[in-house]
Amino acid sequence: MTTTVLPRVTYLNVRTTVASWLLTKDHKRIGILYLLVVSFAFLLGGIFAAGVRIELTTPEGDFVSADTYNRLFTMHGVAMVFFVLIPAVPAILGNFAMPLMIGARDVAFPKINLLSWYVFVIGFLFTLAAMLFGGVDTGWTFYTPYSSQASNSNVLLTGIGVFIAGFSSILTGLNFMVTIHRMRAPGMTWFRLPLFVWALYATSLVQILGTPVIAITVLMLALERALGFGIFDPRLGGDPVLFQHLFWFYSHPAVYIMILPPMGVISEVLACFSRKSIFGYSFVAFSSLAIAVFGFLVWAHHLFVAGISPYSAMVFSFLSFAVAIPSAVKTFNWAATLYRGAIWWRAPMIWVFGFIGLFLVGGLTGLFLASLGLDVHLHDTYFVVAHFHYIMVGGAIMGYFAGLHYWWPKITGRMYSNGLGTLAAMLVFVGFNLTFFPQFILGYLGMPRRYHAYPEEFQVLNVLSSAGASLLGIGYTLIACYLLYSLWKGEEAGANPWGATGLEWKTQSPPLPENFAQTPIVREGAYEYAKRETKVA
Amino acid sequence: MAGHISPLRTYFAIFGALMVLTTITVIAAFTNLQAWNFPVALGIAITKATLVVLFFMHVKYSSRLTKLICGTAFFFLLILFGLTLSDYLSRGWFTAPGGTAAAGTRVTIGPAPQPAPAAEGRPATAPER
Amino acid sequence: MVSGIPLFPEQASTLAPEVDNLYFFVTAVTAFFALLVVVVVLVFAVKYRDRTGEKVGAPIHGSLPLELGWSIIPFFISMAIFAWATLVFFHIVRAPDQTLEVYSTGKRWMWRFQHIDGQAEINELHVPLGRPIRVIFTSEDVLHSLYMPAFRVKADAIPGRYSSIWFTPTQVGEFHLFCAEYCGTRHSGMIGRVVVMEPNEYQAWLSGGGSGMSMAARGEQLFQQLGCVGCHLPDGSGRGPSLLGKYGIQETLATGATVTIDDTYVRESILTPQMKLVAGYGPVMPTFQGLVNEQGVMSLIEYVKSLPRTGGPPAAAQASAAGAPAAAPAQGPR
Amino acid sequence: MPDALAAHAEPHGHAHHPALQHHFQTMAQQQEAATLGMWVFLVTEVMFFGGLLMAYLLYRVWYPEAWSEGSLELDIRMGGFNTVVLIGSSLTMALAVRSAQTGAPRATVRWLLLTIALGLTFLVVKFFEYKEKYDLHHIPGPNFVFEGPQKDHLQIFFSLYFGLTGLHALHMVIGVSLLSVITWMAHRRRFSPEWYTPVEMSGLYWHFVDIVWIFLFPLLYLVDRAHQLS
Ligand code: HEA
Ligand code: HEA
Ligand code: HEC
Ligand code: CUA
Ligand SMILES: [Cu+2]
Repeated sequence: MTTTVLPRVTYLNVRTTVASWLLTKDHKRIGILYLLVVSFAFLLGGIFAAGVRIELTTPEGDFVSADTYNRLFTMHGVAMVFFVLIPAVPAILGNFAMPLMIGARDVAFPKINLLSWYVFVIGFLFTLAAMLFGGVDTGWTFYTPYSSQASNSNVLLTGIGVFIAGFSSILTGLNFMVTIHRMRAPGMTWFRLPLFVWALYATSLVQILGTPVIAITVLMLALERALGFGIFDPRLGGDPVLFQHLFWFYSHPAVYIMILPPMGVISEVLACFSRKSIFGYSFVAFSSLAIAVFGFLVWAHHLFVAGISPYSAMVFSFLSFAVAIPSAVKTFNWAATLYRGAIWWRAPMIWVFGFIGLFLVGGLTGLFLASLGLDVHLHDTYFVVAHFHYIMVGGAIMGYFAGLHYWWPKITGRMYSNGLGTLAAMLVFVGFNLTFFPQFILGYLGMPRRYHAYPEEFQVLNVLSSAGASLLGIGYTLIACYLLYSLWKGEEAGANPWGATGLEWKTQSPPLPENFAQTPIVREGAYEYAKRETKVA
Repeated sequence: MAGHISPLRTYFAIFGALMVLTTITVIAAFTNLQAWNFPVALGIAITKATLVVLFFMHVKYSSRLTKLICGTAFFFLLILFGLTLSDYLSRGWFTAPGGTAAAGTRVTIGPAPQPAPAAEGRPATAPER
Repeated sequence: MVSGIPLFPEQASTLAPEVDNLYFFVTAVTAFFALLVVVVVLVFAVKYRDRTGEKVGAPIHGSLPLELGWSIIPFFISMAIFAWATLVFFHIVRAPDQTLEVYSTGKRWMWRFQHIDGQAEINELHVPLGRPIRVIFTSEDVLHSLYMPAFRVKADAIPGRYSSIWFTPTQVGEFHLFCAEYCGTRHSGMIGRVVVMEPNEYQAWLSGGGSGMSMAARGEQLFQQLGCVGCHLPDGSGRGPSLLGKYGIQETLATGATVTIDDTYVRESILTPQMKLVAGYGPVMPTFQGLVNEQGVMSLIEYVKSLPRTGGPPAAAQASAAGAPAAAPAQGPR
Repeated sequence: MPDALAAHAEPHGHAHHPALQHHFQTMAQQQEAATLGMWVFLVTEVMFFGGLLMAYLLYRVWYPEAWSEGSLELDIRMGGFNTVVLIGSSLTMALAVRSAQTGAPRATVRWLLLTIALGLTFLVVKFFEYKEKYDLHHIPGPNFVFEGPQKDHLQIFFSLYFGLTGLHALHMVIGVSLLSVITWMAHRRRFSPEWYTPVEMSGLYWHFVDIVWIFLFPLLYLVDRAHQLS
């Protein structure tokens, strides 16, 4: 079952020319292509974040000018949201692992898969160009009329970039949905699917239904800015708040594009390292779908003080609470999964523990924001900033790293240092809390977000936050170091180093170009650890 | 490959029906139906679209999944329209005692035209495009 | 904690304790759940730790009662939060009847406040202690948001329409006033202070500065200068309807719809009069766009508000209720 | 999954259709995947138009006068003619698919060519409509000209008119190009009753574009004509 020598032919070494990579239709290689671009975007976003945090160590705006600061956080948000978190888990880990997990030879449309990478890169290049030629300063939310009339930064170029990258996301979603429907191996019924696949399915639903709306919205914004259309122009009687409705119709569900796949990763890793079936499999599976669908009903909770009708606000608040329930179900099921498990503390699992703690805080503070009476005070303060970083960095990025650490041996055929992996997870956890917990306090004190300079009494907390950010930076750099090192000096991993179930562990590491020598036939559910002696290679 | 093959008759019949409906919708547009003009026009358009979907696009003979997907598109479109309008149409309801709207509410709803004025005589707000 | 690190904002309005109580409640509930999950996870992780990686876990697949329990209980708890939060919210958005009104416009990057007695100030707002204040505001360019953390109130300023916030200060002192909606370069400089004063000091302050002309008076002046008075005769015999006592009532439009005559409507009537015609009148009223600025519009609104229901001279604005020196009594249209 | 035994699955066993891609097991699987993919794509298209339609809906509710005035500015004869043309092209497209299904390549090519011709007719008419608007300075933007109190709102109307019809026309252009390729393939006898997926897929796309127009016509050209007449 396991090979201890690196296999001869793998998807990595069948062909090694640059062209063979750039023209590949292999989902595994495309996953790696995404990994490269996304890591670069993450580095870039991190550098912008560093700029933000340095500026905020002092109350005066003395490190960079106000205009530069505004560009920094905008580009940070744009890079992190559209070019890191939305593609991170689905396009990197999903692309790599999902076809393996369902026993398919590839995704349904390999050419479209490659195309979506190119589309993504082109979108990214536009955005990069916008950044190089002076940046954007609208905030990642592009609110009109500022973005359409007042801003004199590269809104158009960035908008085009986001528009194009959106199509990449749509194509990936489409591809995954069809793949999951049509490419499952014989015997792989819906309720034998690994939960990561369920999560990706739910994600692709959101990508398909939501992303086109942001595309058209950005297009309208572009027409307004470039040609003087008047759809959101208050001087013509247009409603700037309509832009916000359309923007959040996508962007709220988009936060679930960011969190659902990491949630799926968590289910995989948790099951593997507790040596147990996930508690309440079908509830966890359906809660993904529920989140995807209900996620479309709550968008105006970003608009509570933006001038919408209070009655409508009430409806959206109610629905926001409702959408928290499926997340609650997931959380409790994860906790219950640990009960009477055989918990093996390996690096991926440590990331999972971190995820649970931080996602919890992030999700629960979402309830503060969903509460109408509190959101009036908290809206557009650092409380919101802390909320979404807890979910997006503490939750989603941690989940992404859990997955990367989990599948790394499969992707590369090499092991990294477990000790360093654990250390990095703990560094990031501590650094993270130090960075973002003070921001909850700042937020309740009333410090508005997107502020280049702030009243003096907020300084101490901001300094703490900046200190934490440096720790965070060290943690991430550490990951990059030992993972890169493992490529070169890492031990050979073998087909199944974690003793995991799941088809992806059935094939060699790194897998064959065509995934499986023979199409697998599936006879049981995804996490049947109990039925067998786990053997760790 | 076994796709459903409809008789030619069906296609021409559907085409005929579409033409008739087009004529009806034009006639209806020139008839004063009070508040009903818009719903009627929309109703006819939906009927026409349904015919195209069912027969030209063969959904009538397609799998449940295909039907489900068509339904999904329609459903989420309604969510977009419905929930957004839930804001716009209820903005007028909220009126504080004393007759003034609070918290940024627009005042009226319904058939009344809703101009949003724009002050021109304001100092220095030329957009810097 | 180290002294000097603020952890909690001042409570300086009647709304603040309401919001804070809610905040404590939500904090308690969520802390409970957070601790519950964290403790459970940690206990299991330690208790069932397996250092070899070779054992397998117990064959447990789930439990329907548990699933139902942990969906339904959180649901009801979150509904409790929802209900409470919504109550508080409606207190925040629904102003009481008798408020002292202050008009404001936001523009990049300052706030201009206009008291009905005529004083205008920039990035500063003086208000008396213990009276409900309502700030009615709009924006002249992009979105802004008027935010006073100590009072726990905030609303976006949107070009083309009026928003409002209200609060009753309960503490004398100076408080932050922020722009909370990103509006460009000096967004973080669009800040100021709210000065809450004892009522008598406030009176002194009011009489101290300013043009000495109340907004209603200024509005009346404009009403004359712009020639409104030529059409809007008090007895309704002019080309336009009489505006006496019109504010706050329902008006029937030519389209058959009704509107409440409020700030936004009066504003629209002045700037885009042809858009909503009053039943029985032709589209003769010219637009005053470009002839009157935001402050002027607000003054005109204040003037229309001050017009009494019956003939006679208008009650000298609500300002007198504040004990303010009666504004120069504004005359009704001749 | 311990018992993930290797399937027999002789993927490259007996002779299979040349169009079968290597990662699919059977033609049926490949065909189902393509159909599903196309439908899902159409869902994204629906949502894409949905954003603009939402804006349309809001301003129609807010500014009914401007909407009826704007609608009167549009040429109902051209719009009506185009409606007939486009529905006709949907018919010819459906017949093209049918010919492909029944293995009649010559008929397929003929129907496809007719469809393309009708599509082009639509675009030409659309061009003249746009030109007229251009001459009247009804293109939204700084040079927008319109007499009357509703000017500003009419600009919004025309923004949405151009947004919606422009996007639709773009889809037509893409559709015509797509059909040209398909026609060429049909001409080369690439399709058979066993495999005509591309014809069917472009058919779905074409019908979708037709449906969009079925909505745009009454929404843009037929607003409230009756009330304005009286
Ligand atoms: C991955 C991203 C992500 C995720 C998953 C979420 C999840 C949630 N978010 Fe968040 N949110 C953002 C990213 C995210 N958010 C971003 C980026 C912004 C700001 C955008 C900007 O303005 O720039 C934002 C802003 C934001 C706002 C607007 C704030 C404002 O601007 O005024 C609101 C308001 O309701 C909100 C609510 C919620 C809620 C209720 C959830 C829920 O889904 C959370 C559900 C999870 C839990 C509740 C935890 C687990 C449950 C339990 C342990 C059981 C106990 C539960 C109960 C008692 C109910 N979020
Ligand atoms: C995925 C989303 C994401 C992520 C990961 C982050 C990460 C971080 N964010 Fe960000 N943030 C946003 C999304 C995100 N943020 C969004 C959407 C906004 C709102 C923008 C707006 O208002 O418009 C925002 C705004 C925002 C603000 C508020 C600015 C303001 O309102 O004025 C602040 C302030 O502290 C901040 C800080 C940080 C910090 C310190 C990190 C740190 O976690 C970053 C740490 C990372 C590094 C330092 C990079 C170093 C990494 C390496 C060296 C490894 C290289 C790796 C490889 C090559 C494999 N962010
Ligand atoms: C040429 C005549 C004329 C002038 C000058 C004029 N108005 Fe009017 N006004 C009208 C007419 C006619 C109407 C009713 C039709 C309509 O709503 O436009 C009206 C309506 C109004 C209304 C709505 C009243 C209601 O009952 O709903 C307000 C408020 C108003 N005008 C304020 C003003 C102000 C303020 C000015 C000066 C800045 C002004 N008008 C100047 C003719 C005029
Ligand atoms: Cu004004 Cu921010
Ligand atoms: Cu949200």
